[in-house]
Amino acid sequence: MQVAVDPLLVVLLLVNFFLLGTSRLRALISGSASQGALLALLVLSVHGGITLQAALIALATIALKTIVIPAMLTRALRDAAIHREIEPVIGFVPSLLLGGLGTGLSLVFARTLPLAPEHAGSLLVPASLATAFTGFLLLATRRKAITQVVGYLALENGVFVMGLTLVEAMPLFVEIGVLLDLVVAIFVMGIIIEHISREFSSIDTTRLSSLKE
Amino acid sequence: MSEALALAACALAALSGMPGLFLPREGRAGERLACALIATADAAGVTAAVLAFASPSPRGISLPWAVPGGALEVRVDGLSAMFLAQIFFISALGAVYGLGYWRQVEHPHNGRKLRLFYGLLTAAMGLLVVARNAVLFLAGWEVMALAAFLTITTEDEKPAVREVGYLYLVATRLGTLCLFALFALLYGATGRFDFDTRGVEAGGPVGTAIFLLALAGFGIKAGLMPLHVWLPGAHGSAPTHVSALMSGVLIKMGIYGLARTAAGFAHPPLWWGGTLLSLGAVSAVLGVAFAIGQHDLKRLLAYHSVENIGIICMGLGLALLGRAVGHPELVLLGLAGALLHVWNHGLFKALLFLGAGSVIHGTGTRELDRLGGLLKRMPATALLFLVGAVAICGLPPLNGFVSELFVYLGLFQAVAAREGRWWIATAFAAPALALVGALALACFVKAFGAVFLGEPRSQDALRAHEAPRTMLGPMIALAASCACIGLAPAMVAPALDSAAASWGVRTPLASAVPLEKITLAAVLLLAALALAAAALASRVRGSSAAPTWDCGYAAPSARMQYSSSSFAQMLVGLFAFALRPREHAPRLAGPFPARAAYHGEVPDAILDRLVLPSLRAAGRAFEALRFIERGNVQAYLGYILLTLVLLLVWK
Amino acid sequence: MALALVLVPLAFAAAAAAMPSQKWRPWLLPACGTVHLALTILALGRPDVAAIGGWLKLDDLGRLVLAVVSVLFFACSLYAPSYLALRTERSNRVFVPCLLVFLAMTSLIVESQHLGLMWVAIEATTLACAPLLHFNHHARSIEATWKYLLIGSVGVALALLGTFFLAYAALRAGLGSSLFFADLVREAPRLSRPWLHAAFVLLFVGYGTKMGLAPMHTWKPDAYGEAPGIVGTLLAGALTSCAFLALLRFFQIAAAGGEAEFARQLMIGIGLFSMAVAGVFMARQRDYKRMLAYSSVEHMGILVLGIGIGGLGVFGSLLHLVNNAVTKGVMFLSAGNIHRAYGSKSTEDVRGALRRLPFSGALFLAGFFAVTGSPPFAPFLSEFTIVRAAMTQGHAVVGALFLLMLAIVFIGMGGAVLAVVQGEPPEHEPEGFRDRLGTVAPIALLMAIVVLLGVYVPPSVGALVSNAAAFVEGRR
Amino acid sequence: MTLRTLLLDLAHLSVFLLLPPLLLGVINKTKAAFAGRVGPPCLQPYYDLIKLWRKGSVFSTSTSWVFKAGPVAGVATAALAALLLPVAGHAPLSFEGDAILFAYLFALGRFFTVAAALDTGSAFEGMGGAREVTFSSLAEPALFFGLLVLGRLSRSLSLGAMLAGGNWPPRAAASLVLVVAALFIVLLAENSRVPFDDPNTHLELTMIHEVMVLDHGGPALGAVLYGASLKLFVLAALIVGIALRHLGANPWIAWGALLSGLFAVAVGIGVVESVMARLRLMHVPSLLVAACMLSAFGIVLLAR
Repeated sequence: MQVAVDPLLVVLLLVNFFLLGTSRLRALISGSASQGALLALLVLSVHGGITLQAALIALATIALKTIVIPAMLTRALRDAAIHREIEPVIGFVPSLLLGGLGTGLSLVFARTLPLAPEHAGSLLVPASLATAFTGFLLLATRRKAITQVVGYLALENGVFVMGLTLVEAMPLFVEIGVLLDLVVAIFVMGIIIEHISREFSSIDTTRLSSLKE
Repeated sequence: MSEALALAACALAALSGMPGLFLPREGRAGERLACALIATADAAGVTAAVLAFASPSPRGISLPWAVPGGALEVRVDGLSAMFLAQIFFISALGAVYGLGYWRQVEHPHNGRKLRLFYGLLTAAMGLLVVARNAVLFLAGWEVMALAAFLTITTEDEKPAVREVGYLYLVATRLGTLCLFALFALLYGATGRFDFDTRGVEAGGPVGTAIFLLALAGFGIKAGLMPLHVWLPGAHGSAPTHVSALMSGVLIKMGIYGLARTAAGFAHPPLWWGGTLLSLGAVSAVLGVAFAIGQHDLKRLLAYHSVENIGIICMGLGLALLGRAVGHPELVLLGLAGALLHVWNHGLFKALLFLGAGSVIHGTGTRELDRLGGLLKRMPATALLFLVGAVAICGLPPLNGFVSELFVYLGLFQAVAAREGRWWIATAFAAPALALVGALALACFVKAFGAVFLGEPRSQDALRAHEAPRTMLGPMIALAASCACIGLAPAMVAPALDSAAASWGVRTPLASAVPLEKITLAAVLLLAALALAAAALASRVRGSSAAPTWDCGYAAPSARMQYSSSSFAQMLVGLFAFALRPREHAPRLAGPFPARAAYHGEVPDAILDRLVLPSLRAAGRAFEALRFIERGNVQAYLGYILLTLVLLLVWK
Repeated sequence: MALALVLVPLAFAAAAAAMPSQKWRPWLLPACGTVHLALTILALGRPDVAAIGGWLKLDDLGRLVLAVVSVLFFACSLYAPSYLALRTERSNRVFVPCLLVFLAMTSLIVESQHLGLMWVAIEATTLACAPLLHFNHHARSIEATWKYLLIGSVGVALALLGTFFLAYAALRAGLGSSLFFADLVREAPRLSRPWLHAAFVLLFVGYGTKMGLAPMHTWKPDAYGEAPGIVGTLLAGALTSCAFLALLRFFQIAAAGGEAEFARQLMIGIGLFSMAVAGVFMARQRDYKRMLAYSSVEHMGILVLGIGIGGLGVFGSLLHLVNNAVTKGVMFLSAGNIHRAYGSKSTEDVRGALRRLPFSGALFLAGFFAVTGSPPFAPFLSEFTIVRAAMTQGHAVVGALFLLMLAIVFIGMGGAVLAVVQGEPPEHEPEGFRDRLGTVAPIALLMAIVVLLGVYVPPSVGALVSNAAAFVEGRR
Repeated sequence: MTLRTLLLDLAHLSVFLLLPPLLLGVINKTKAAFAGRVGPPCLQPYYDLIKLWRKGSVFSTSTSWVFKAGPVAGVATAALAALLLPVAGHAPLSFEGDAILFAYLFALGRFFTVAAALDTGSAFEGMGGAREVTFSSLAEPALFFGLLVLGRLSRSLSLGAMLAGGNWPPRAAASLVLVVAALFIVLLAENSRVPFDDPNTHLELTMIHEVMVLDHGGPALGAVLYGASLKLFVLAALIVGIALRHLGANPWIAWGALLSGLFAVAVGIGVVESVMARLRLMHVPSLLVAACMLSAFGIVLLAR
């Protein structure tokens, strides 16, 4: 199963670029959902077999990241009645370029970090960093609240990939706790987005700038 | 013994305002009780000082105190006792004066608050002069600063009072922060938390830093030019008996700090004393020059505090010079001059402020150009104010002359030094002091003349009434003290000897200064005056009266009198390079010019042209930096990313 | 005992959620606060408090922070019923349980010895605070909540990444991946240095965001500005202390792992930078609640600066943790009262608080003096200790800059505070709010603590702090 | 106190109290001589004073006791200052620091003279007072620089030592010349003589001293005039004392030298007043600053 890890990570990186390049919000949510599925597969393949813990985590990941959260986001999208991310702070092409740069930097940076023998040559660390970076980029350059939530999800996914290397360190209940926190966070964000769209008739977060110096 | 008494006095003074808070707001019981308490406390404090003069205890009290770095170390030596006596003496007189000046029935909103913080202020000052531990000292220091702030802003409904309060608060805080650094450095160098500087090399970087920090930190409190910017406003705006306490006592705490810190350095470099001497001279000359330009009686008095602090610093600088060149008599004369002037200034400045308070009480104004002719309406106040004015000019036979004489003697001794060339650098000081004396005379003739002599310039002055006995009593006590020290300086010599012992000077003052000759000269002067007065009186009895001749002008009016501004105009013009006066002089043209009025004022040049503009510039620069928080969450997230990347790249 | 500290507030939270009465629900807060305080005192009295096989354990640092959190929550819980009685127009059905969950989660942070578990608890506090911030339900509070949530979550996500890096550092060193604090400290010298280094940076930025160190502080003014006073108190006093505790845990690991020099430099740099940023934004600040937020940024800077200086500085910093938390309570709660009485947060509208609210105004003013480090209030002792540490341990320039920043902050803050408390109050009175026992006594209680700690540090408190300092420095 | 010192003191007192008006007479006589007139007799000032003392007085309704205190202080302070001046190495009152008292006594007199002027409420007298205090503040440093030179040379702050001939180094002579010159200027300024003020002018707007005493009449004016002459006499005696300080301790020689020196000074003043015009008021400060510079330079010379 270990052999599947790197191909899966490459797909994950491709999805990152998809997230950076698309302007349609529905596609963005789908991309995020697919990342959830990829993560579940990665859990199984990294653990090198279907243990009870791996299965539970994979199941929870699929359930939450591919089904529950995208559903919540889709609902929020429907309520806000918008479809596209127009005029991001940084355009789509530059975003893609930056994303590429970030991925490259992640590869470079990851080389400075010595890997344990069992992960030698693996893409786990660079992919983790690149995904986190992508998430950050979405957060910092997109205007729509929903896109930012997707960015946050991508950031979490990157962290999650890093966590894949640490099976013993994170016992099951901590792992579940992390996932639970994520869901609650997205849930709360969803509620706030609902309030934003009601109060401001838009989910453009650059309009949220009455609190400033 | 004296330590315990001093601490008890502090505690009692701190609590003096408390009972009033629980008594009815309208009654007089609260203020009387507070006054009685603080008077008791002050009696105890003065007794403690006197005991310490008689037999300074070698050990003091030392108890553990459960705060980091703190210890309850208290000791009253001669130096402490000098200040202790002054604090409690003037505080008591101020409290009595307050009974008449700030009556609870007239100030129901802030009277209780004022008395509470007045007591606290007294206690904090008492504590800081006996404290021998840095934390305890700083606690006393800052409580004093805050209590003073709260008394200055007693009438915080007035915008001007709020402004000066803020300025004072900022200035005093800057000074306190310097002291933080000072004590931290001392601790680093000696490992101890007292004023003991043994082991610190005076000429080394730490010693230099300590001296400069002390100069800045204590100099701000003392109001040494150019760190005086808070002082004129604060003294002008506080209730007058608080001004008296501040000007007479509070700013001296800066002097105490300087004297106490310097006492530890047995071999200071020459430039320490030189710096202090020069700063003192600058402060004295410019202080009095600014004073001459003022229209506001209390501001005028406040600038004289800057002047007198300058004189005191000259004395201290002289003492340091004496140490640097190994000339013990110079140390004695400088220190005795400085410390006696501390007392003297406390006495006559408090007297003058209380006199000004009586004028405000009787007329409702403190504008010199609205007063005049009060001598006939407030004869007692006028006489007492005159005593203060003569004393502050350093004229015989009053106390100001004695302390200035000590400083002069020291300055002449310095110039007469046999070895080295350093003395030439001190040669400017005695003439500067003479200039200061002459200018102070000009200023106080102007003030006394504008307020008490001639004809009333306004209805307020016309309707003036004499102050009640509660206000006159303290003034009489102060005037009597001024006369006592002036006539019999030998009385205070033991106190000065005891204080000089804190600096390691063992020579008695009487061996360096002809104290009994001063008494003789003063008595002769009084006799000559009395003789001349009697002679003239015998000739002019039963003479007739007529309006002022005024070169034959037929219809003189009060508005034609020389005003205080016109009196000062020439001198202000001479010092215009430093004072930067503002004048609004109309240009008169044509045969029938329109009605015009001249107006001139001397604002504080350092405050208005240096401090405030730089603060405003800093404020603008800070506002320009606000673009980094424009409310854009994307940018905020970008900052985090940027920080992360930078930190990962760095190292 | 260890478990009870977490479970009791959770149980109260469940009860509050289930309770139907809007009127009586707030009274669960003082009840829980009292019980929690009692439990804390009991726990502090015992030498060893642990549960679930070492997952929860009260170590010396934990004891200190737990005491702070518990006292602060107690004071807030006393204040809450009177405050919520004034806010009958808003349902407190979410508010009260969230406060209780917040207490449970902070207790969990303090006690957890597993860094993953600690992370979960910290993220949980972030989420529990969101509804608290959102209590007012107007546009500005929505905005503040959104920013708080997004920035806070991102920061905490970075911290999780850092935590994983740390675990990987152990894995790389062949130590097996454990996230138990004690294991990591013990094995720290053998950890993989590059991983440790990167992990510390990530954790510093992550938990630094939570603490509100500049330049990650940007959520703070918005959140503190819009939060009810009681929430501001808990955020500025309790939550930041917990985030600081998390930071210290990783600092200990990094220091044990040979990264001490780097960590100290970073802390000194960021500490001074935070103070500078706070100073810049406090100058001419017209919103007194935002001003308090910047004051919090400043004090977070002081905390990490003290740690960065080390030695006596650590003691000073931990003492300051206590002092800052309690003083912030005074400031936020009294500012809340003033806000209520004037209906404005701008110093242009709010004048004469000393007259309209003699007690709150005086406490606000005293709190200002205290928070800026004036004797005889407690923060003076800690700030002075830090200066002393800087000057005696070869950081004279740092000490001088520290004092300069304190001066700038004082000037800025003084302007705003004096504008609020002095002068004649305006005619307009929106709600006729006046000081009353319920809204003043808790603040006075906190103020009493500030004064007490300023003139006398009881041996028990002193021991608590010095034990924690010894623990942080690895001497215990 | 021996009988001899008592007698000496009495002689000292009587000379200093009785002779001052004569000095004014000498000055006037000199001026008259320069103008080619006979002039009033040298004793004329005495006749004036006696006449004034016998007159009745009128006091302004604006004034108070301060108005009368002016002349009293003027006479009393100058008289006491006279006691401080040593002649033949002996002064009736002498102690370390008496030089300061000497200077400050005149200041005390000035305080009350100016206060008396302000007491009238007259614009003219206020103006005179303002000028008086302005110019004397500038004269004061010049006097003190001079005292410093003497103080350094004699290592004392007592006029007794300063005016007693010691073994001063020869290079001190240059300094002393400068000091005497500066003090002469101070003397002219302090006593409101030409070129600072013209005692004979009739235009109040240009006066200094005279305008301050416009309202004094009769005995009070007499006291003012007497006090002024006393002040002139004492200051002139100081200058003479400096110039002729090495004439030794023999009382007869010393007194003789002093009196002839005073005569010379009076003639000198008369000459100055005859050959110079009054300065414009705005130039007065420059001259006084120049006097300061002179005596300050005297100090600098000593630092060689």
